Amino acid sequence: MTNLPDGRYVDDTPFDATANIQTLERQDLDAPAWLLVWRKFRRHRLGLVSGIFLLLCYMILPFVGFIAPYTANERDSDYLFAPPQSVQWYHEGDFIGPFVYPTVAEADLETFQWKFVTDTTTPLPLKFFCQGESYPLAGLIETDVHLFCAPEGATIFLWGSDRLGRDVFSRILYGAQLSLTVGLIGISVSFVLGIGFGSIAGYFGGKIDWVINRVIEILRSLPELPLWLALSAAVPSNWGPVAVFFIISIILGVLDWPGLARAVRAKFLSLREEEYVRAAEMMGASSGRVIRRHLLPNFMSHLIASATLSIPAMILGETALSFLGLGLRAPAVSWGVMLNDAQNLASIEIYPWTAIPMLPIIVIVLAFNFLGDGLRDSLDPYAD
Amino acid sequence: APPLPPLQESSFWLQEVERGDLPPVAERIPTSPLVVDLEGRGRTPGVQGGTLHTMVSRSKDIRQMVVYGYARLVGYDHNYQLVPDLLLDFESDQDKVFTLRLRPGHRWSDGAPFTSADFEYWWKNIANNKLLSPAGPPDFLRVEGQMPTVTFPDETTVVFAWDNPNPNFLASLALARPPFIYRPAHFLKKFHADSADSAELAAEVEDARVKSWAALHNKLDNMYKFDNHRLPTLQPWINASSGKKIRYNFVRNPYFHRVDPNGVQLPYIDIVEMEIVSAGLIAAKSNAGEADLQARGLDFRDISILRKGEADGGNYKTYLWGNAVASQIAIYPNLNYEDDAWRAVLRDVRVRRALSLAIDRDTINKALYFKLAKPGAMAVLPQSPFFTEANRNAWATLDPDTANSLLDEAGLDRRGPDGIRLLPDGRPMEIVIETAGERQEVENALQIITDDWRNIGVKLVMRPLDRDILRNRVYAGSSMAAVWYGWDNGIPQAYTSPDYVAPRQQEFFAWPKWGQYYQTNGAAGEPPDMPEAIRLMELAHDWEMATTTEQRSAIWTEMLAIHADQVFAIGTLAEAPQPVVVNKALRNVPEQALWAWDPGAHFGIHRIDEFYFDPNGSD
Amino acid sequence: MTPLLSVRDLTIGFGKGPDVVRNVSFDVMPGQTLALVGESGSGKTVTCRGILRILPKVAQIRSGRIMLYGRSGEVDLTAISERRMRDVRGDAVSMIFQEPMRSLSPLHKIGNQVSEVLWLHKGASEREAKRLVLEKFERVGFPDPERAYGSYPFELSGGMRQRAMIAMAMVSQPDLLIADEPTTALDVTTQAQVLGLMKELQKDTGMAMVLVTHDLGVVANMAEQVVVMNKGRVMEAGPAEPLLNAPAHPYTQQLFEAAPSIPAQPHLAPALPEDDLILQLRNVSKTYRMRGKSAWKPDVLIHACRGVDLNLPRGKTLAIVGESGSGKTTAARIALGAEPPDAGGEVLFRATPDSDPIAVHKMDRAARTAFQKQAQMVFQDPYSSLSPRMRILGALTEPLDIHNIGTRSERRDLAARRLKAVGMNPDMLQRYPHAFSGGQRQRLSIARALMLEPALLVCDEPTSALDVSVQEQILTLLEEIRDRMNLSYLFISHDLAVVARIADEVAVMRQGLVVEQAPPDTLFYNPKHPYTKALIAAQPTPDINRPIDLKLVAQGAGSPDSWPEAFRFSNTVIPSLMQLEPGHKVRCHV
Amino acid sequence: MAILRYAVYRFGTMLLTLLVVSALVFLIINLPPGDYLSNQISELRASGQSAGVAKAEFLRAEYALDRPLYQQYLIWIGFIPGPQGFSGLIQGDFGWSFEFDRPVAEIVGESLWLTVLVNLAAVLFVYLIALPLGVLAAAKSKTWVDYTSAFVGYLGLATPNFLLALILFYYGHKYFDLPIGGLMDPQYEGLPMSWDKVKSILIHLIVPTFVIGTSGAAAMMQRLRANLLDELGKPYVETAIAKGMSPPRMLIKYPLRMAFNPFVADIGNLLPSMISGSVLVSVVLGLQTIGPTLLTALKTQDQFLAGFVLMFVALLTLMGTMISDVLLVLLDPRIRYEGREA
Ligand SMILES: Nc1ncnc2c1ncn2[C@@H]1O[C@H](COP(=O)(O)OP(=O)(O)OP(=O)(O)O)[C@@H](O)[C@H]1O
Ligand SMILES: Nc1ncnc2c1ncn2[C@@H]1O[C@H](COP(=O)(O)OP(=O)(O)OP(=O)(O)O)[C@@H](O)[C@H]1O
Ligand SMILES: [Mg+2]
Ligand SMILES: [Mg+2]
Ligand code: NI
Repeated sequence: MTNLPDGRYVDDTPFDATANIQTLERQDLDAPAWLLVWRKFRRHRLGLVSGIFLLLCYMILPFVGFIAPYTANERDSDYLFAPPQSVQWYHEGDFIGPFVYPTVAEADLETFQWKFVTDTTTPLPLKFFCQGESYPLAGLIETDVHLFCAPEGATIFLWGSDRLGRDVFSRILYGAQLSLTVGLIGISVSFVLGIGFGSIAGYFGGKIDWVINRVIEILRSLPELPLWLALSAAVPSNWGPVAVFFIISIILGVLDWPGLARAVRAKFLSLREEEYVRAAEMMGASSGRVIRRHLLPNFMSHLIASATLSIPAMILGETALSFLGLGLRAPAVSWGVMLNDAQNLASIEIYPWTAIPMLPIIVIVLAFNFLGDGLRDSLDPYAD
Repeated sequence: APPLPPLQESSFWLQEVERGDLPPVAERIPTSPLVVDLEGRGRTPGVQGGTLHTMVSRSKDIRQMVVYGYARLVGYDHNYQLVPDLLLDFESDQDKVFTLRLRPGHRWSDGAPFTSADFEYWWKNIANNKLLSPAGPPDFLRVEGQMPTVTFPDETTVVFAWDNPNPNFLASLALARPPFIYRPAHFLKKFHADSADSAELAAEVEDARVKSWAALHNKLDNMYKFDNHRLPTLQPWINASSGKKIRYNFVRNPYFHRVDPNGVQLPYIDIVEMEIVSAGLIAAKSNAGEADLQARGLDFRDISILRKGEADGGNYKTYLWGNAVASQIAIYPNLNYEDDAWRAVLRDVRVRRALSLAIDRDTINKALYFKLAKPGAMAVLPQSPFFTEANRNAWATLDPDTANSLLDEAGLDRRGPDGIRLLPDGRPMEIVIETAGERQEVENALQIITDDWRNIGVKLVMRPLDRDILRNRVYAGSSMAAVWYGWDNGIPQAYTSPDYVAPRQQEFFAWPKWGQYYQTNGAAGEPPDMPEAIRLMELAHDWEMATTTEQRSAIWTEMLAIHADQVFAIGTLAEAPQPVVVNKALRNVPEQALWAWDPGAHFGIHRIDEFYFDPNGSD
Repeated sequence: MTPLLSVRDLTIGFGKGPDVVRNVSFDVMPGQTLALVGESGSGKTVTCRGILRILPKVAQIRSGRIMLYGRSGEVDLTAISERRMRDVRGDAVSMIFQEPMRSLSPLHKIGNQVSEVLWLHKGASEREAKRLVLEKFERVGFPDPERAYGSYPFELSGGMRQRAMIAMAMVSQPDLLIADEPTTALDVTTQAQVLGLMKELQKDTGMAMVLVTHDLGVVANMAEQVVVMNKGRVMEAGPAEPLLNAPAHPYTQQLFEAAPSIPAQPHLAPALPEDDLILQLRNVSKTYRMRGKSAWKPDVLIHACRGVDLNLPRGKTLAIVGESGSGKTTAARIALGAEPPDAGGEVLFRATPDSDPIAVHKMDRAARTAFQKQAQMVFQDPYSSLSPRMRILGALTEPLDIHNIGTRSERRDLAARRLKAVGMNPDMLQRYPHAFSGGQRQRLSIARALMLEPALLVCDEPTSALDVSVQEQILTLLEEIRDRMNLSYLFISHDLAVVARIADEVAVMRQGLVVEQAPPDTLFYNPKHPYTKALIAAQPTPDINRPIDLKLVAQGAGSPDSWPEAFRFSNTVIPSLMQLEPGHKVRCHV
Repeated sequence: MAILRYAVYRFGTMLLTLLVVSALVFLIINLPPGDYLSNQISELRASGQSAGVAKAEFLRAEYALDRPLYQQYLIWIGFIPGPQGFSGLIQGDFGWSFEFDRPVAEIVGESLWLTVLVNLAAVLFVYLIALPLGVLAAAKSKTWVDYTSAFVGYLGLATPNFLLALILFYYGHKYFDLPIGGLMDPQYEGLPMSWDKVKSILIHLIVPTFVIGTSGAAAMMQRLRANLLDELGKPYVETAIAKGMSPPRMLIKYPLRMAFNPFVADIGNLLPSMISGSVLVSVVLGLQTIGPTLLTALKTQDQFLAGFVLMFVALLTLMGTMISDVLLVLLDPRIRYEGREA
């Protein structure tokens, strides 16, 4: 560098006025939008872990029968309210592989609880790839092979058993099949409708908005209870609980959209005044395009958060209507049904393991939350 | 009558008495009060005072105070014998003429005398008033279509007379929900068009925002609902709360007619505080020691938590009483089901027997009742003279093989690919059982029965409904089978009307339409068309005509045998323990007893007015 | 003498990328002005933001020290806690952001946002603050400060918003004012007024100033010190006088050469042909309704445009210049059908010489789509007109996508080419709009408008944020396209030199009215209207020896009532536009 | 002025909608076959209680249940005179509850203030908890504050209300001596308001508020956080920082206001959804709110009672949406409800 006598500083590295045009990296430019999002998402560790976890959860759904030592409604009337059993590895200091100690239940007529006495002298090793009750693998192949089962003369209630002597662990696995699928239908229906009507109302405003808003208002002020009452009397009696629940969750979704629609509409009413929306319109973008490409992405965070939030409601909602006979009920197994059974003081105070289904719900919901958060972050232009 | 013991003034009303607002106790009780025999029943005399807390789940349940209080003209004693209570005594002439004698000097809770005029007012101005009772006097007074002649010879005598016997008359008066054949005339007259000043009445009608005097009268005249605190009563406690509340207070009736041998006027307890609590919280609140006497809303499954509360230093004990319903969980195949093919199947006694035989009652007992209930068919309990082991065990021991062959015999021998039997028309044998989704036991039991029935090729589909919806569906014949309790009265005596074991009541879910037919005199429903049912009808009628206990007993025995043989309802378990939470300081509560609605009025038969708080506190 | 601010070896980078500012050092003396000039995208804004530590989350100050010797002694702005930084911001050092349209909260009234500074740092009461703010508003040239105080940002013109921003930075009388291109959106008279105000403040309070600008004329008139930046590095720095007179660094030289100016000699051009008009505005007026101050006050009517008549012949450039807030943008938007004119106005567009004109203000859907393919707009505020969640690639290809032109890769290639044409690097295609410098965004906006190769382009101050060399490049590009494809421009600008260079005809607007209209040479050498005269006088030149008298110029033509009788107009009496000579119209009474 | 005009216009629309809703409500209530009285009559007749039958028959005529449906509707609203002249909703006569045997106004009046109280407490709880936490979670996103609040929120969401109530009651009673159920200590019942009574009510409200409020709070918190995070990168936030605002103050004044838009839109739903959401909670917690009353009224087809409660909820909903529409305009001055030429 040079310092001129008049106090000037002049840079003296060679100057090339045209140096700024570099060659462009093709492969990066070719990347489709989802790949870019994915690349960003990959860096969000919690989101990634959650995503993988959820993927795994959904992938094992068809094979829960194999993993669960018992089937969903298998009862062992000798072990009612059995507490969780632990799998041991060492017996009196010796390693003998995974085993359990046998237990015997006694009725205690003073406390009215079952007392379980563990016989710690005879370790019984677990069996693997063993035969148990038969179940349809992936919904198709009838088989009776389980990953592990209780040894003869003992039980393997990893998370205890319930009032009828059913294995909580196995039931949670089976419950996932319903809890992780059917309830989400409602969310989808309500989101499709909510976003659809909300964006139309918000973007177009005026008459369409007026009409949609009146529909929303009317839908919202109309009572749902009588509808359920009527439905509960009208559903054909030989429908299985799952079929009934399926219909219900769709109806739930159909009734649920106005809230979301209002939120979408309000946001769009404001967003549509943004300059970039004007710009898109002036380029000739169709309304659908403006909504999809310009408005929705700017409301994505809210939508993602809302979707995550609906999940526990839908998982639990399956039993909310059971007092009207419309909820999911035995013999169908779901987490909501299991929790419904646990709704009494004894389950909290004496048999806390019957309330274990809360855990998978929370874990799943948190996983969805982190996944959503990761997704949000990878869509956020400011977080790079 | 034995001489009256010296009477003691209650401290609760002492102030009022001293102020002169209330006469002293001697003037308040009848000249010949009911002196209760405590020692004879192993009870101890107590002291007055204290507040008893208890809970119910709906605000209309404050009428439980009329039930628990159990002051009846005649009532059951602990041996289920009818004894005079409000009445000094009664006479029955071949069940045709009943002479009821009142206690001289007996007063309503507001101090007005309780006399035959109160009966007369009811009979003439209410039962026979076209506006208040357009259909005339209540049905239990109708014998072979004829109403009694009712006379009121003097202040303390009322006579009901028929040409034919009315054996049910006295028992009706002792019901948990009795027909009040007397009303506080001095109070109600002010609101009756026959007696009141029409201008004043019009003003009252206006005030109450009702549309006619009859509506007003109806509104005020609620002896059973017990929600009008102005209405005088004869019960041990009077309602001291007006309006809709969360807690209702009932204070001792200063004119109550019972006294203990020491001259202490009953009830011992000054105040009963009844709290409206959600059904699901009753156990939690009991566990927290917020109830002094509680059985309603508690269930077998709550015992463990109650016991735990006791062990953790609770101020209560949990007694286990026996439940008097004939079956805790009973399945009623609907013999009036609207589907023809199914109805034919359900009407086949072999099918019902097979279904009953396939149920593993011991497992249910173990899973739900700690093996403490008695497995068996729907039959009366040992406390009833008509109890037999044979009836209890009829078609109720686990025997899937016999069940299978019975079904095969019944023409249901074809099976579908999944092993489910097929009806003659080819439909699978899926029995849809509807329940009032309120009790988890039912759901659990049905879960077990589902497995049991699967063994005999029958598929059970459970469908929980709202209680009211369930009832309407059953009554309409659109429900294939339903679950409910067994007969409320599992301990019938010879004098108990056998209405409820005959096809006379739609409330017995196996024959809703036959019941309606009888109850509506043929206006609705359909007449019984199965020989056994027709026989039951005849027997019920015979019982009404019978004149001796022996005849009635024989009729009862035969009817119960028909039920045992025909399995109209499939019973599972009976006599499950009913937890009763009792404050440790509360005395005279029997440790062993039956929890029954009728006869018994729950606590009523155990004379809750004799319970007292031991001033020395808990033992 | 100790400097007020001393920046040493400042290096800033984004994420894992290379440094965008490298080893920048400079000192600012109290009471003096340091001008930061340089190429668009060279890191001027980033440097300024670095001083106040208002950088995007992903940016890091990689090295360097920033010392402030202010009221509270010596502090190292890179090291102090966030808490103490808060006291510095807005109080000791305040900043005017480059893009005022985006930098104001859309939901709060201007007055509220501006007075907030006073509440925060001076603990002023609401009334007191309002008084001070209104005073400042008056000084920055708001014709109606009260209205501005109660307006929302979207109700103001670009220049007005910028002035609000300036007022916000100056009300608290900071020690140091960092002004990032504070006058880009202002017409020259207003600019003069604002600059004058700044100078005055400097004199009164000893305020120092870092002035980022691309306008060498402004540098010449304002700065004591100059720092020239290119590609994140300081090319040349030193006192203004020698640097302007004899630039030493080749980049500086190149920069100065590129500066446009109003040509010295008029060569009178013939009046424009009036036969093949691509766009015609006939008697276009626009009245906005501003919500009353409270629910009970009646709405205020604002006449943004009043009876504007403009004709744009095919292949020509019609420039609009005029006072900030005079309705230029409004007229442009109406011309493109983005807003309907008041009843009675007509906008006619002829796609080809022989087709029937379509009425832009009442088109059906199909006509609109066809029209939009032909007519594009470069927005005054490029930042707002780019969806914040759409990558630039998406934004650039969107017009093609909409009109279904080309395949995916063709579109992408075209986007890359256009980007290169406006002097930017195609590897930026995957960035989001916020990750650009102000000038880069402006170029993006131009690139996007050119994607469809339209027949009519409305440019609303397309080069205001560009340094002269890039501006030169862009203007050349525009001219080249015009000549190649017979494109027509409606060109709004406040830079008369640019207008002189590109326009075939110029309309001068004031208060919603066109006051004078003529070919540029006629206009610049024979201005008739007092406002036009004032405008031309106010144009700063990059010659440090010929400073303009900011005070004098700032008065501009003054308010219309102070004009000679012939030109005077009021709200009710408006003289009509008279043709003085062929192609030269002036609004006057004859 | 424009806002005032809009508000008036919106109010008119509301009345119109209310009318439509009232017709629909009436229709829905009358959809199940029969009515309370005829059901009651057949039941009473069946069980031989003829006294009741008469009363029911007599009420039937009195309340015009023997007229055609559309007339019943008009009488109910008060457009045409009933047997006793004009006495419909618009005349302030809410009808008669057959089930409770009392005027509807009397029954509803009691539980109405309780409903409003419980729900207001819940709404307050939602705002008091969710607002600061949501802002905090956004400001400190990806820190333990964020994670903890999300976890607690989802815990509340993922626990069935009744179970949550039971747990809170049980342990609250055991360790903090909180009351189980009820709305105040018995000694205060029927007494005029006093400080002690208020305290007692507040203590009793802890668990119900928590139970009803958690799901709302969690939902609001998470969505607020997401919306706020979106705003935090915007340039106007930088401007605010450049002014030297403290982060909390800045967050609350600028981004929060932007992020609030979807919530303002949902104000209309807040109260009604809490009311219907609290039906079940009230049923299980034994709160004497309007929810359980509605449920029984519907089940027993106690039509005037059900109708009134439903109309009340509808009115709340409609007022809510109206308020939210007006608030939206106030919140965001750019919002216009005019249509755009598509
Ligand atoms: N968030 C960001 N992420 C990555 N690069 C950025 C980001 N913001 C700015 N840049 C880059 O940093 C460089 C310097 O930007 P800066 O805004 O300082 O330019 P400038 O000198 O102010 O230009 P102009 O005169 O156009 O405003 C530019 O090349 C720009 O693309
Ligand atoms: N949406 C609106 N609501 C109310 N007033 C508006 C609105 N848009 C513009 N205006 C007003 O209209 C007038 C003209 O604005 P316009 O944007 O056309 O000015 P301009 O000539 O482009 O100014 P600049 O050079 O500062 O951008 C201004 O007074 C402005 O406040
Ligand atoms: Mg810049
Ligand atoms: Mg403009
Ligand atoms: Ni108490």
